[in-house]
Amino acid sequence: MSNTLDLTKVKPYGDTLNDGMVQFSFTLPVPHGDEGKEAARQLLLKMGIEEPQVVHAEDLGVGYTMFTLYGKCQHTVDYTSIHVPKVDVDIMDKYGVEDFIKENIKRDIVIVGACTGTDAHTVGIDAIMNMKGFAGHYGLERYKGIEAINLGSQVPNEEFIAKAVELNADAIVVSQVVTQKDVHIKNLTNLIELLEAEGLRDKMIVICGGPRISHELAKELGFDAGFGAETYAEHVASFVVNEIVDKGRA
Amino acid sequence: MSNTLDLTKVKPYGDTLNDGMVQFSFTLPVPHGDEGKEAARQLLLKMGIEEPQVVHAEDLGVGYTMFTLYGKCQHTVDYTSIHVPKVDVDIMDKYGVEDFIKENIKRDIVIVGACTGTDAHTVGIDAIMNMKGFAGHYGLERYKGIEAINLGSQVPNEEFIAKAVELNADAIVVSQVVTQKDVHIKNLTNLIELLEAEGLRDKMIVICGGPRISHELAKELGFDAGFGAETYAEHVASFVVNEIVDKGRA
Amino acid sequence: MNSKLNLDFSVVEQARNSAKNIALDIQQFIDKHTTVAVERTVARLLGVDGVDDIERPLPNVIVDHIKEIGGLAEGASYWIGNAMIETGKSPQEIAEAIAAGQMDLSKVAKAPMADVQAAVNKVATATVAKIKANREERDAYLERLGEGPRPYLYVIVATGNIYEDILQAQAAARQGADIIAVIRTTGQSLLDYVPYGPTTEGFGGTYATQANFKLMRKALDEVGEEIGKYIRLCNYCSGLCMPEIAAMGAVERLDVMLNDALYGILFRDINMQRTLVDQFFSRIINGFAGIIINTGEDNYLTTADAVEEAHTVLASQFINEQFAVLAGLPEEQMGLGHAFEMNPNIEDGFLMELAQAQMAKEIFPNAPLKYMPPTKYKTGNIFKGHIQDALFNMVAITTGQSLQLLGMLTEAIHTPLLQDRALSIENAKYIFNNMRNFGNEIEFKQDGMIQKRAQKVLKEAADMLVQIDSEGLIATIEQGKFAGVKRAMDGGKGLNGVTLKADTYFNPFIPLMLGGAK
Amino acid sequence: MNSKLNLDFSVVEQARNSAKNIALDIQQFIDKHTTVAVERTVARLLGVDGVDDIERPLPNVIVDHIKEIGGLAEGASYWIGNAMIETGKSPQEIAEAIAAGQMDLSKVAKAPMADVQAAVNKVATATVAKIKANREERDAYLERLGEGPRPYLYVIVATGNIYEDILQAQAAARQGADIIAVIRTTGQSLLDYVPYGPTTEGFGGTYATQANFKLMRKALDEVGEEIGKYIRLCNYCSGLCMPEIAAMGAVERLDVMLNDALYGILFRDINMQRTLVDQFFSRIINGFAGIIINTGEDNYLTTADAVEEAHTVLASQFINEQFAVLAGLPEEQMGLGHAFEMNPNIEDGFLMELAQAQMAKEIFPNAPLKYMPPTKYKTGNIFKGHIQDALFNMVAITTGQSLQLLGMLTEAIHTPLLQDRALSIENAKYIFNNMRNFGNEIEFKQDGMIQKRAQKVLKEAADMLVQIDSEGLIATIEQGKFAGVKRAMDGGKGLNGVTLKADTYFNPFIPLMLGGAK
Ligand code: B12
Ligand code: B12
Ligand SMILES: Cc1ncc(COP(=O)(O)O)c(C=O)c1O
Ligand SMILES: Cc1ncc(COP(=O)(O)O)c(C=O)c1O
Repeated sequence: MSNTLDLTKVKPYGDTLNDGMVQFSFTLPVPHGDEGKEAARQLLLKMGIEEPQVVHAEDLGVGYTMFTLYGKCQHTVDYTSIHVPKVDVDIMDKYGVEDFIKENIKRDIVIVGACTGTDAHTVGIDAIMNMKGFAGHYGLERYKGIEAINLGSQVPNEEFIAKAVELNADAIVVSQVVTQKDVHIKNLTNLIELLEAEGLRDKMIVICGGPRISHELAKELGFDAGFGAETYAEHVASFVVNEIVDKGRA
Repeated sequence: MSNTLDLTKVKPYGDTLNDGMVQFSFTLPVPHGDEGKEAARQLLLKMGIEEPQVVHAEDLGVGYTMFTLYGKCQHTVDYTSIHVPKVDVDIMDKYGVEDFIKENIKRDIVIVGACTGTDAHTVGIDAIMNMKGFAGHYGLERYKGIEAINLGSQVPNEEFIAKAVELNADAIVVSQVVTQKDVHIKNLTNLIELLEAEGLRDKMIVICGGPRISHELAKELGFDAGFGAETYAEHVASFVVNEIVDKGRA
Repeated sequence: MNSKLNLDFSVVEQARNSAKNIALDIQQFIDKHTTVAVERTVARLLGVDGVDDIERPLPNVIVDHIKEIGGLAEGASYWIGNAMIETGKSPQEIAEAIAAGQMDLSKVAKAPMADVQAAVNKVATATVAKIKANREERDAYLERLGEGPRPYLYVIVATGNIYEDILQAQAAARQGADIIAVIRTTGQSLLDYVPYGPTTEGFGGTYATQANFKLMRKALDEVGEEIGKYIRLCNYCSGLCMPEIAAMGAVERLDVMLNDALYGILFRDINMQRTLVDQFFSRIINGFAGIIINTGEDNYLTTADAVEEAHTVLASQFINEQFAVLAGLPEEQMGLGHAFEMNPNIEDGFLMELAQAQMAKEIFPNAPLKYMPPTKYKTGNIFKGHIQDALFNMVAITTGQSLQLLGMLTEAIHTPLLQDRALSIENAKYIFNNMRNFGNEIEFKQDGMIQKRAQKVLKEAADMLVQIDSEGLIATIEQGKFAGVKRAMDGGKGLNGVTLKADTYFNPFIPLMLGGAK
Repeated sequence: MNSKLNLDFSVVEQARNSAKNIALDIQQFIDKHTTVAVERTVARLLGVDGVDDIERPLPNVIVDHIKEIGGLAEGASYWIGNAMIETGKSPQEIAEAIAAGQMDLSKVAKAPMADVQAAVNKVATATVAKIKANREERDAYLERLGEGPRPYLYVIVATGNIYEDILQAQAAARQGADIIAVIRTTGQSLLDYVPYGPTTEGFGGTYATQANFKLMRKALDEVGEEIGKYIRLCNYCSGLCMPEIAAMGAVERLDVMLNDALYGILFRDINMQRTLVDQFFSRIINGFAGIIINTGEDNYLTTADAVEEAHTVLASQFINEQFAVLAGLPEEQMGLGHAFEMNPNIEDGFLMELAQAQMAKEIFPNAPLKYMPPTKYKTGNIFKGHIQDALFNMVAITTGQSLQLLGMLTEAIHTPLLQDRALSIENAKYIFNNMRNFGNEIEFKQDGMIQKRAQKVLKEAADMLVQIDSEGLIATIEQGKFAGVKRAMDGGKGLNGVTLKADTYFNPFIPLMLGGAK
């Protein structure tokens, strides 16, 4: 029989348990040639990879070389001890959320959303906020008991906050898609700082989302929750209504 | 201006010097989910990769998950100190080799080749040995002054050696293409052991080749030289004729 | 014309006519207005450049000043020309004097209009000659070095740092690229000025500045000499500085410019009045400079569905064509945009896409169509992404596209790494060569899925154009019929930069450049 | 038939006739001979299985013994049948007794021939019934669970360890594979016996043993139930144990078997007399068991050039077809092999490949063609490799291939990792779905490159067959006309296992199985 799997010592699997097989691809700023290949191999050795094998090397035309390698990873991970922070709430569907509001909040709640900073990728926030929703999941606009206002794209943080105050928002939800040079981190941090400076941070639920956002990252940055790929309106709604009740803001 | 490149501290290049960017792809024997992604990230952290990012995770249907990640390698390699052992001979073309033999060896030399063990991949050895050659480079059979005998595929080491002795070979050249479970290492090691046992090792030049063979590996295994991808007949011929002279066997 | 799709060309004709009416209707509005961006462009073309000590570009300084004194309706040409006569200073010196607070144009004595025009015309003629020389220089390069076969391999660089961009651009050229586009940083399209000098800090792109244009042009000329092929340079003249960047590009010999008011309206929420007026002047410049424009219809399918909304792309192309015609831009420079944004999970989706791409080619046979890669349905699965791009390349070579904006396997992840671009170029070279004559060697089944798809999209586009013609373009946009995005006549950014022209308004560059070099 | 390639079917007819003559010529030789492998197969089918205490398979023990006593010409059936009558033992008991040195068949008294035949036939009939039941079980599965659409997604597992293979096979089935082939370890084809029991140590493949067949069959039946689709199992009956493995496969309900004497001759240097005789019996078994055979013409292009030598593939397919016909194997089970081995750097290479694949389909319309992926021009560039496979998948769906042996992006590197196979299945599913009806929707230009290429290859193949017909197949192989490999009539491995049949020779399975289940 095959070796048995030890989840406390998980290794990559190529075609045999614990063979450690990993594929790598990268470019080094060195010329194409045997020395370049050796440099690529050495880099893998430093990563703790045994039997590194350069399977492809290609001159990129500016004295740099692209490599593909395979090698056997010697590190292991203890899968049993992994704990990933997750948005800790039971996800209700649209009707569930609507009933919850009727029963536990007993008033319309206000959620203001935008794609802030220089980011103009509205498809994500629209997916959450707009009537139409996304992939068959209606957006917040269509929820009874929720007033959802989507400010669209490239909204400066100051304007965003002003609007939230004006509308008396229970929750503000921000989308960030562009992440190059960590521009999203800067922008999200700035939002929290502004809220804190104006003494608003604890008055509303603050949420962010986007394809490179995780709940963990969001918490680190001072948000109440973060949502990544494959989020739908019901996830956000379930979280918001529960928070409103938990924080006694019903 | 761009940072300047320090060849003693080379790092992978994504789109900015020293950003360290590397692409990884591997499978872990753990289920698809957030914990699996975290396991993949942790593995990269152990490799010394900063900001590991899971960009794709896919359930493989047996409780295993395939991942693609990007991350920033923190290791550097000193390119200036790399020295790769290479076959140290000036490569002559066919005519050069033929003249060399006429002038310095003054007799026909005999080279016996085969694809040994269970390996049946003859295209490589044929490329080196046969008339036709490969990619426009004639094979050894066509060289004046070289008698080239290609024994073909799946030749047992014992038979191979016996034939070499019978033909009074100056050099024997072996091809190994199948490398799964290091079967080539076992087979090549066995060849050297047999030669040594019979006291033949120092009587002939022993060479191996194949897509996963390097000169370095060949030397480690006790061969005189090893040739990898993109080898042609003239490489082998240049090496053999020089060795014959250097070792005083002309 | 022999249609492989069996298209009814009378429907094409009718659609073109509707589009012409639509464009003429807007042109009436355009002709009556000018904008701060148009006037800054005039200032630039008259030689105003540089920044003041708080980094404000002098073209802004001078036009803001004109606006303050309530003189925008007369146009920058008038005010600058007048001051030239009265002070003997050059336009640049005038701008510097204003920046230093040493000149107030409203205080300058008024010279006779004819003298003002003559003075301005003299400077303008010199600038126009320079642009014409650039155009001739390009022709000479093309003559001497030649160019790659079509579809051109068109790749972007987007590091944010012009020097890294240069490295990447030169690498791409050596790998086989024909066109290098330097993507702009996020947000630049909403800046109401053009930043100055070489820049090294952008997000998702590099600032479009004249210095950056010059640096990249030089780098591409060098690598082009080396590899024996003219390498085209592309940038973006859309957004609030549309005509200014067109002017900068004309001066620095760019070859391709993204240029589309509709894109700015829909995707950057730029005010429609503002950007339609800006677009007219920018296209005159592009047309004269021999620059191929790229329109942005491909973007529609990043928000709308490629099956349901394909006809909106075609309708918009017809309109963009007519706007280009009115600005004197020849067909050979109309890089109308479309895109391979079909959901890869659709059964026979490839056939539909092939039909649409072939349709675009048959309807705009002389236009160097810009074909955009799959982006929306790219995922982090880079291996699948690479195949999506291969299918895209197949459609392009099969249907004879012109400007092939290469897809990147990492589209859903990051702006292209050096190696991503290399793989992408390799992908296109492989497919283009291995399938070179495939399009010539196949025919589509009479009344089959492919023919019917194209016929249907054409019909829907023609119908849509009839309706736009009756309702007006503005109402159509207000209803969200393009890309599912609604924009109001008075909404969006930049409206306050729009002014009715005075009777005495003049812009010497329009007569000098409209309709190309004579 | 309506040819998209405008093929001249009279040329096809003529080629088929030449091939028939060629096969009949060889069949004369075949009919006169038997081999150790054929006789071991008879022993197996009569129920002999297991190994002795030095791990020698009992079928070898008994046949080696028969050979030693000079009785091979009479056939194993005779000796076993005779001993059954005289000793009352079962074939298995007889084999065990021989292994234990307790029986010498030459010493057993001779029963009348009619009795011997009757005794053997009784056992044989039971085995044949079992095989027939397997065939019916397969049909029942197909009826109940159904199967994937063609082209079937056919993938290999090759870990060397049957248990890892099972994991990988089940994963592949869940990902969408239709056929799982367990590749054999290197070297097994040259073993003159079939190893015994479950095995975990192979190189580049896993031993083909009956236990391994059984384990994998069970695993695939399980996963098939779960996903609601019958998963076919494939292995290799070529090499020195060709008919034995066919028998094992028939008993364990394999569905597909690589099976080709020409392959063994050319690529494994197996003696041609030996393997042609073996092949005949193996095909009778495969035919009866409802097993699709796969021939090995694809391999020619791994050593010979796909442009220059395409006609040799076609010529060999014609011959293989006729060999199959003579063994009673129906067209629906003739998985003739061909391959996408065109150099990817050839301009319009795709068109040539498309022509060749379409040609194969039109010439063998009822045969479930096995189409092999690019292997020879795969490199360590896995990204490019993935696109090569995408083009291969395109050709397959466009030309209606049946058994699509999926290419692996890592072909030039290692036997497939779990993830390589997953990506490969994803590749095929994407292309097959997205281009499902492409082939139906396009036509090839009259007398264009595609049509002409196919016509040329057909013509060359027909000419080659005429010449083979006049020179004989053996001389053709001796001249190296297939795959550039020369093999002599008396060269290669296994010749000493071939014997002329005696007049009294009989093999009950030939009459019982030839021409399928009646
Ligand atoms: C469509 C698109 C555009 C369109 C945007 C149209 C529009 N109105 O949104 C256009 C063409 C205008 C565009 C322009 C640009 N783009 Co763009 N674009 C994309 C593309 C192809 C798809 C994005 C998308 O719509 N995804 C679909 C939605 C539904 O997914 P999503 O955003 O992840 O949202 C889901 C979750 O993340 C989550 N979510 C998202 N937000 C929120 C918020 C909350 C509160 C919650 C709870 C959940 C949530 O829920 C959503 C539904 O499940 C991506 C590439 C790709 N395939 O991902 C590039 C991409 C995002 N773009 C990119 C770039 C760089 C640009 C430009 C900056 C390029 C340039 N310099 O010109 C410009 C400028 C845009 C700007 N200023 O921001 C990069 C970003 C690189 C990076 N990581 O930084 C990408 C990755 C492409 C690339 N490889 O270069 N783009
Ligand atoms: C063609 C081929 C075959 C043909 C071989 C035909 C023949 N007569 O050679 C056939 C179809 C028969 C075959 C069968 C198998 N193959 Co095979 N095959 C290949 C393939 C597609 C190409 C190899 C090739 O011809 N390369 C071209 C030659 C010119 O290159 P080369 O061998 O590297 O030689 C050059 C250099 O290396 C060097 N060189 C080589 N030898 C020597 C010797 C000397 C002395 C010198 C100086 C230089 C030198 O010079 C040559 C010219 O530059 C590769 C995949 C690939 N694309 O690489 C798989 C591959 C090699 N095969 C493989 C396998 C596993 C098999 C099988 C074992 C599968 C099976 N279980 O059935 C069988 C059995 C073969 C056996 N017993 O060995 C694996 C090996 C995996 C591994 N790393 O272990 C590969 C990589 C495919 C894969 N991914 O699974 N194969
Ligand atoms: C016409 C046009 N302009 C500009 C852009 C780029 O966006 P930005 O205006 O933010 O630079 C695009 C993007 O694809 C476009 O199509
Ligand atoms: C007909 C045939 N038999 C067998 C094989 C496999 O090789 P081996 O005989 O070494 O198992 C192949 C390989 O592709 C083949 O085509």
